[in-house]
Amino acid sequence: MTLYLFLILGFFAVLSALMVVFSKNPIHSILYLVLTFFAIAGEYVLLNAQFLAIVNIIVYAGAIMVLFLFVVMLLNLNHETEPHKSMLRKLIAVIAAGLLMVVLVGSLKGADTMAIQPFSHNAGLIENLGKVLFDQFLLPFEVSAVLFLAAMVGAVMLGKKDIK
Amino acid sequence: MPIIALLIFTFATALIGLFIPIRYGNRFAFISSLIVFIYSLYLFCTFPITADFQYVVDYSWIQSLGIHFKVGMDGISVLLVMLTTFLTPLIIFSVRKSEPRPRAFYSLLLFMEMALIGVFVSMDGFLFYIFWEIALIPIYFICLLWGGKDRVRITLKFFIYTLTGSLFMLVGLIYLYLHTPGEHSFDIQALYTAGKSLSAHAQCILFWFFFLAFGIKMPIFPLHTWQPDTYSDAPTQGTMMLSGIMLKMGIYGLIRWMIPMLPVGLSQNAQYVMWLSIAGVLYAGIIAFTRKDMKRLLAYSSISHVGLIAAGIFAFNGQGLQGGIIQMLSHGINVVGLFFVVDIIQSRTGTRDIASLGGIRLKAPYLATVFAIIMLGAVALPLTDGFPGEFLLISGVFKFENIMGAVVGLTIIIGAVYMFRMYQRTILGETSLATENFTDLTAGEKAVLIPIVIMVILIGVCPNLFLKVSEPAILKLLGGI
Amino acid sequence: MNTLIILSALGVVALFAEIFRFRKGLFPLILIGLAAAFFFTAKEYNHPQVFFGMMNFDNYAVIFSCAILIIAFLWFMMAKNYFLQETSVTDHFALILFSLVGAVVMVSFNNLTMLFLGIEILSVSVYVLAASDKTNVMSNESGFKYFLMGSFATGFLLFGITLIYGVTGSFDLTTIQHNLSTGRETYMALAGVLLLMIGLGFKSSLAPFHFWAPDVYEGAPTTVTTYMATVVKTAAFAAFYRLFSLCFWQLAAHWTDVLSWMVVLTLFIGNVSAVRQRSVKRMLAYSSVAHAGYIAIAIVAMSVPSTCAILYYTFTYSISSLSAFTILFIVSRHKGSKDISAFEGMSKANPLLSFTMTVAMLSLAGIPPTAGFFAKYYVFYTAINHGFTWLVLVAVLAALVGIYYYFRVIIAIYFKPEQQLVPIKVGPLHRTVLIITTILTLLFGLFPNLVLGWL
Amino acid sequence: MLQYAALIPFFPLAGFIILGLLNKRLPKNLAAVIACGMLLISFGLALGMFMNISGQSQEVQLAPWINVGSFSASFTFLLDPLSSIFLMIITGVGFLIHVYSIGYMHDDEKHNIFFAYLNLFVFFMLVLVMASSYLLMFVGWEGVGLCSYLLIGFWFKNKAYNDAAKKAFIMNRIGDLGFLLGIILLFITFGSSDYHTIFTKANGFMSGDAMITTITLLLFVGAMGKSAQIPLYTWLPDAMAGPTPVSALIHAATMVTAGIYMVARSGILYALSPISMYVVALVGVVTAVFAATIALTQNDIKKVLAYSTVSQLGYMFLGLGVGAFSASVFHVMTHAFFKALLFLCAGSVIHGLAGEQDIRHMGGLRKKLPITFITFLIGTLAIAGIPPFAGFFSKDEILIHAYSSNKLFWALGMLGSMMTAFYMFRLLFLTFSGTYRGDSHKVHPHESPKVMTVPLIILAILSTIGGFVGVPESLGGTSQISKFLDPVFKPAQAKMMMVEGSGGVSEMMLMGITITVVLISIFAAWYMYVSRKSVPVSEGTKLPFFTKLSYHNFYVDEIYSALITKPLDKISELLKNIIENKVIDGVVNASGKVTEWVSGLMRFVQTGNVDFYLLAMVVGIALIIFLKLM
Amino acid sequence: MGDLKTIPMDWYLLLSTILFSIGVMGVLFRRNAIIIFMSIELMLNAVNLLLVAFSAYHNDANGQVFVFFTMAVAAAEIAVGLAILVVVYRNTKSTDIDVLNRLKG
Repeated sequence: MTLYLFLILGFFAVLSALMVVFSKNPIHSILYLVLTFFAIAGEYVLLNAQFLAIVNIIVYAGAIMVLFLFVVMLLNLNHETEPHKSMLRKLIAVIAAGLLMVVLVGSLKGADTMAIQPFSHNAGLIENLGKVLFDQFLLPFEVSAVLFLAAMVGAVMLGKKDIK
Repeated sequence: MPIIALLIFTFATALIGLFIPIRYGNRFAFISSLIVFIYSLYLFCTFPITADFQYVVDYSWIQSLGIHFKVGMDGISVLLVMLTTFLTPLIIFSVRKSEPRPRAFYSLLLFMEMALIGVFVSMDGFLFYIFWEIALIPIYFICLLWGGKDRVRITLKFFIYTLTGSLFMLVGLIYLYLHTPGEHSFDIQALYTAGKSLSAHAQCILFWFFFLAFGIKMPIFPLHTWQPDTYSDAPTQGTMMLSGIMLKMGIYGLIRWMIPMLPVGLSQNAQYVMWLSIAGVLYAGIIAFTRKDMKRLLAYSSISHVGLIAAGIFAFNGQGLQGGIIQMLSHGINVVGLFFVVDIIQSRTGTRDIASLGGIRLKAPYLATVFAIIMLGAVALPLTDGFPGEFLLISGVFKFENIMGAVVGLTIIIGAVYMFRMYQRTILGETSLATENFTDLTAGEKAVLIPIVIMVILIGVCPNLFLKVSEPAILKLLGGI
Repeated sequence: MNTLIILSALGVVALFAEIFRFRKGLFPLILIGLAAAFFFTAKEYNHPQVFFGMMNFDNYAVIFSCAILIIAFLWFMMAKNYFLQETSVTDHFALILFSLVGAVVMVSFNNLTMLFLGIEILSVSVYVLAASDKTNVMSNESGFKYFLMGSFATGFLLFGITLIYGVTGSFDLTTIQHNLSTGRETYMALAGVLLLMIGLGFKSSLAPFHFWAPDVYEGAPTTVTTYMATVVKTAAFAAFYRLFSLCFWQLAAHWTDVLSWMVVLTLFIGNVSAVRQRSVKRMLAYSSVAHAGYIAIAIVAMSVPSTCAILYYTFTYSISSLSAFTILFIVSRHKGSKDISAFEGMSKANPLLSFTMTVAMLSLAGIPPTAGFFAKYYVFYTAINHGFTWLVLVAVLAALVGIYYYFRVIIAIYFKPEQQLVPIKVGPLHRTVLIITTILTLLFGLFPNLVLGWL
Repeated sequence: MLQYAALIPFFPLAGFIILGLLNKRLPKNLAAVIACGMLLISFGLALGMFMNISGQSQEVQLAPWINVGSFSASFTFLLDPLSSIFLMIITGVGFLIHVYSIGYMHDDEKHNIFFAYLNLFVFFMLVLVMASSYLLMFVGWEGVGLCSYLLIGFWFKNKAYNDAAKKAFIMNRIGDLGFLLGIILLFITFGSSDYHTIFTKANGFMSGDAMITTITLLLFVGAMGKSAQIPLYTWLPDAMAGPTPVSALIHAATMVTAGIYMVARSGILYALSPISMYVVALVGVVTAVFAATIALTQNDIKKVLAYSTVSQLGYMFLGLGVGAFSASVFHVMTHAFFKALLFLCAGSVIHGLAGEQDIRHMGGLRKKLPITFITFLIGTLAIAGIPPFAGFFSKDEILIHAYSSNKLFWALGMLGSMMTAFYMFRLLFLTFSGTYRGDSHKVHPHESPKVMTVPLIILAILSTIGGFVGVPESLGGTSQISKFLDPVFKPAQAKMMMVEGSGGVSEMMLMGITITVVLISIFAAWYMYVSRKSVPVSEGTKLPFFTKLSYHNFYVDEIYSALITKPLDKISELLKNIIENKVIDGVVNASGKVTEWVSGLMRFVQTGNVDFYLLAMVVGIALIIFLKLM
Repeated sequence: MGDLKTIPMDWYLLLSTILFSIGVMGVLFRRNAIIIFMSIELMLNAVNLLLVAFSAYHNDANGQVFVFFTMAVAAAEIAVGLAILVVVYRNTKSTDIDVLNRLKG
């Protein structure tokens, strides 16, 4: 049962990911990306990481995607302004990425024969995560504050118009 | 300690020279180099004639790597230090007053003297390499700042060329260092031990690494193509430094570092390198036949002479080595004299083109005489300084292999041909347009040339004065392998 | 830890300075703060401390932190004037200080999470800084390229971390090392290691992941380029080496050959490409790529001396680069051009600039008695010691090519007849920076123990 | 007494130093007096030594020179009969020529330098003959070469003279290389270059030893250069460019005989090598005949004498080659007398004719220059071998030895002496008999001053009576000279086991043949040039084939030039332009060019397009993982 | 495979590798910077998925915590990235990456 679920979600994820790449309209791409994120969130649930699944939807599908949409609107890119690459270069891109995939898959496949029991772990429960995050990972957590600060300052600095 | 004094004094004067008022620049540089000469003369006169290193000073420098600041002099070093300190004041004195940026020029010369002395006294491989490279910097700038028309290209070529060799030497040195027994060390003895313990194959490879460095510096055919260009484009003092002292670095390196470290490498490759050297003797000599530019001609003659020295040293017997050493001295002295004469001619006539000169003897008999004497030294006439060296070298090579000796002997004919040609076309004959108003030597010029002439004859008549100093060291070297 | 706190606090103070109109006093405050940070960091020398299992302030971390702080200190002195003309000085300073936090994290991490965060903090700040000359398209392009490729590379880095986690079940370096040594699932682990190598190779601009470097270096404001070539590079290599020496040395047999080929490629591309550059800045960018190749040799030949080699090389390289970039900055501002012709004939009117530039170039070219020589020497020594003589020979050839382009600058300075004898004005801060860097370059060249003695 | 003899060379050296340093500051007369005086003192000492030597040999060590391990050479002089004879010749004839030069060079502006050079030459020549080792001999050997160079090119404004000087030096150097290699081989074989050591050790070698043969042949190469033998003879005729006293002293009386001295000195070694002996004799006799044929047609008074010198030197080598060492030395002596005389007479003629040297523009000078004529006649008789003049005895002794050794050599020798008589009398007749053919308006022939004629007279006397010291036993003489030299040559002769002479009767017969042949030649010359008054045709007219060949020195100079000089210059240019510039430097420069070129290519790789960079990264990653993990 | 309740680790690996590669392809395929940024997000998400899978496999919360940080980083990066993009757009009026090729050679 869970296996089928995994497969269906995986199929959706891949399909919508492909659509992200192939859609001509950026808005469509964004929407497909949201779809992908949902599918991936589904996989998280499958792995008993409900909290992450929710966070994924909130952060990615919610915040980041809105940011994207916002920028697209801001820059008025909703029409098809993008001059497409020549077929050759697209072909090369596909081949290169395919090559990478084959190589990666090839190198990882058969690396081990482990299996996962979905829904059987409680590591992903919010309480566990909280413990780990604020105990072991307190320092990274705080350091990531610096990261956000830097990103914020940076974004603001770049975004604001210079008063000349 | 005396060595440290020499090094520090030259370095300090080089620094101070930068800030001396321009008017006193020349005097300051000359006097300080003269002091160095007198001091080293004192060292030379009191030098105990044994095979051991004297005045050894040993400071730990980079402990973690076993690198020491270790200097000392044996009979071979002291001669070359003497050569350096003898020639430097002359070279400094020969600088024309009209030279732009004189202070920097003098300082670079003094700095170079320091580096050269350093090369000749280093007893630590790393230190040797540092001095070896440091010596390159001042000469590079001398050529770049005061050189001729095409100096940019030529000096860069020169620099990269020589650095190619040195970097390979560096690799070789590190390799040897890593094979020193026990705690790794760059000490000369440790490197000797390390080198000798290597397999024949490794020795051969290292041999070529080192050969590249020393062969380029000297230069040995076919690694010489930087040299004629550089000699002819560098300012005369630079050329004097290069040919008079700097190329001795290469030969010294052979004797002090390469051969004792890699005896098997030498014995397996001596054939090839000697043939190369000999080829260079003939090749450069024959090319010198038809050179029109006096400096270029001398440059080729220098290659030819150095080829002979190299062949003698690779032959590795008493005659060859001793001949090499005495020839280093005499070649240094001759070539400095000759280049100075060319400089005088060029400064008077504005040309070095042999074809447009002539009849100088009519106007300047002193110059003609001095030139003749130095030239005779260069063509190894007996009782001049060239002869003992050349004779010993040829017999050293001959002893190694008859055919080689016979072929390399051709140098005495070839040398005479190009030298006499040049002399005849520039000094003898009728005056030309360029030499019509030629004036004879000034007092200053005489002051440079007369010591050289005296040395030409002194070495020719009493070579023993110098040979006996290096003899124990050479014997030790021969015995050590 | 103190270092991190001080640096973060300084960053925040810098932000507030904008609000409280405290700009004038900010600069000295930062210098004092950096000095304090240096002091507190140095105090931890020989007192290794582990924080939450996340950071390990061992001697390696302390010394690299100190090195980074020294370079940053000099960098601030160099960059002050540039930023004063911008409206957003405080933002810049804050970003730099935050990025320093990232750098310190990168040299002291004990957990892949920290490594990742450190890299990101540093990168994000530098992405912004590279693009910070907003009206300049070059700067935009530079920031954009850097960002795009950087985040792309981050993906691979993450993939690598994930695989390592998958194999070892931990992000902790000690555990990873322990679990890897039991030899489980080497295959996937190796893929992880390679991907990490690629990610870090990108940050330290090893070929074929170097493409961003020349463009970004050229486009970014000169001060930012300087920062990238010095602090960022040092931190990147420190992190690279720390990770690989602590975790992956058992697998060395599997990845050294890949890395060594990357080194060869880097040396080749970096040096050869630099030959034809007219712009000194771009030339220095390529040279920076080339130097990454030399430094990486020490990682290939991973052994005890490698640590010293990397420390010495990155540190002295940073100092020399700082000197070179400062002069470039001064000259290009005066002449309005970064082209090599801007340097022509400046020797007579500007002895200080000429001399310091010469020393910097000699050092970058690796000529004794400058520090650059000993750096190369030490790297070569490390490599030969470890049996990588062939790699050294390649490096030697590359170094020869290097001479060619470094000397072009020297030649330009000394050779060409003076077009204009107007001396270029050098501010006191710049003067101080130049004198300090030059003295350090010579001093470390002659007495490498001053740096090496600490490790 | 003998100790003082070691000082002999130093007087001329002192003279050189004084004259050289003071040069123009010295009045001409004083300079001349110093120069001659120094030589006179030397001559006095040499004479004293000659008187006291009586067969001893003694070494005087002065100073060490080069010491390298077992190898050592020192400044040591050897005093023995052989060197004493040479000392006598050098200082004696040298002194006369110095005196003569006072007159000859009187008006030259470089008068003082000339004497300085002459003194220096004498010094080196003395070192050469007094050396006790081959290496020291080499010092003198090269030294005289240098002086010869300086003096041939004395009038350095003239390019041709300079060329001649350079040619002389370089040709000598070719020989010197052989000599030098010989010395090195001696060192390697005997561990020393001292005569004493070598000759003692040589006793242990078998006759025909290959090493000895090599050594002797190499030494002989040196001798060929210095003594102008085929094929290294062409410098000597050109050397006549120098002032005539120089030609007399260096290129006739002393320096050119150094080769003979050296071979004679090495007698023992040569004795051990029959092949070398044969080569020496063969080269000698071929040169003697060949040079004589050239001399037949020359028109320059000094050129004739020069070729004659080459020819006479050939005789000396013939003598050496057939083992007649003392005869050769004897001939050296007599030759020094009469050839110096002839040259000085020629100088006197040239002086009298204000520089004219072409015999086609002379004639009838007998009246104008009586002393010169008479002394020249004596010299001619001496060289032609008319008894009782000096040349007769020495040359005959050589021919007799040649006869007993190889009949062909003797026959060639006869041919040579026939030609000698012819060309010498041709010269004599064309110069002194008949009528003056020059431009009598411009030139007024006159006899030379006393200072020049007195040496002529003294030399004429010596040429007349000089032969009597070696009158062979077959003519009732005592052959004093060979007795005097016996201590030196005995060991060598013992090695050779030569047949001593070929019996008195036969000797008389050979002498008879010689004299007859010579007289016929003289008659032929008289017939052609006095009776028929034929004069050599002027330049440009067509000459018979052989005459032409002979006149142009068989085109040897041209052949050398075409075969050696010009190709070498071509090779030089070729090496420089092709090998040096294109190949060796080409490779070096190409490495730079290729780097730049590749650098240019690399710029295209850095396209500036992010997607290309990303693609490269992806491909790189894929490649790395593929290579490592698949 | 047998048990429907267990999912082989390989499948997760495969899925995330495919997603990752699609992200890579997107980066290479498109010229619009925004789409490229999105593709990069896709890559990060693929990695996150794998992390979670490994976390589940190891039954270890660390992996999931790491995902937090990845998300944080992604957010920060994208914020900065879009800011840069806006700046670029202001100057070039385009989001086409091929327009940005002034720096080259």
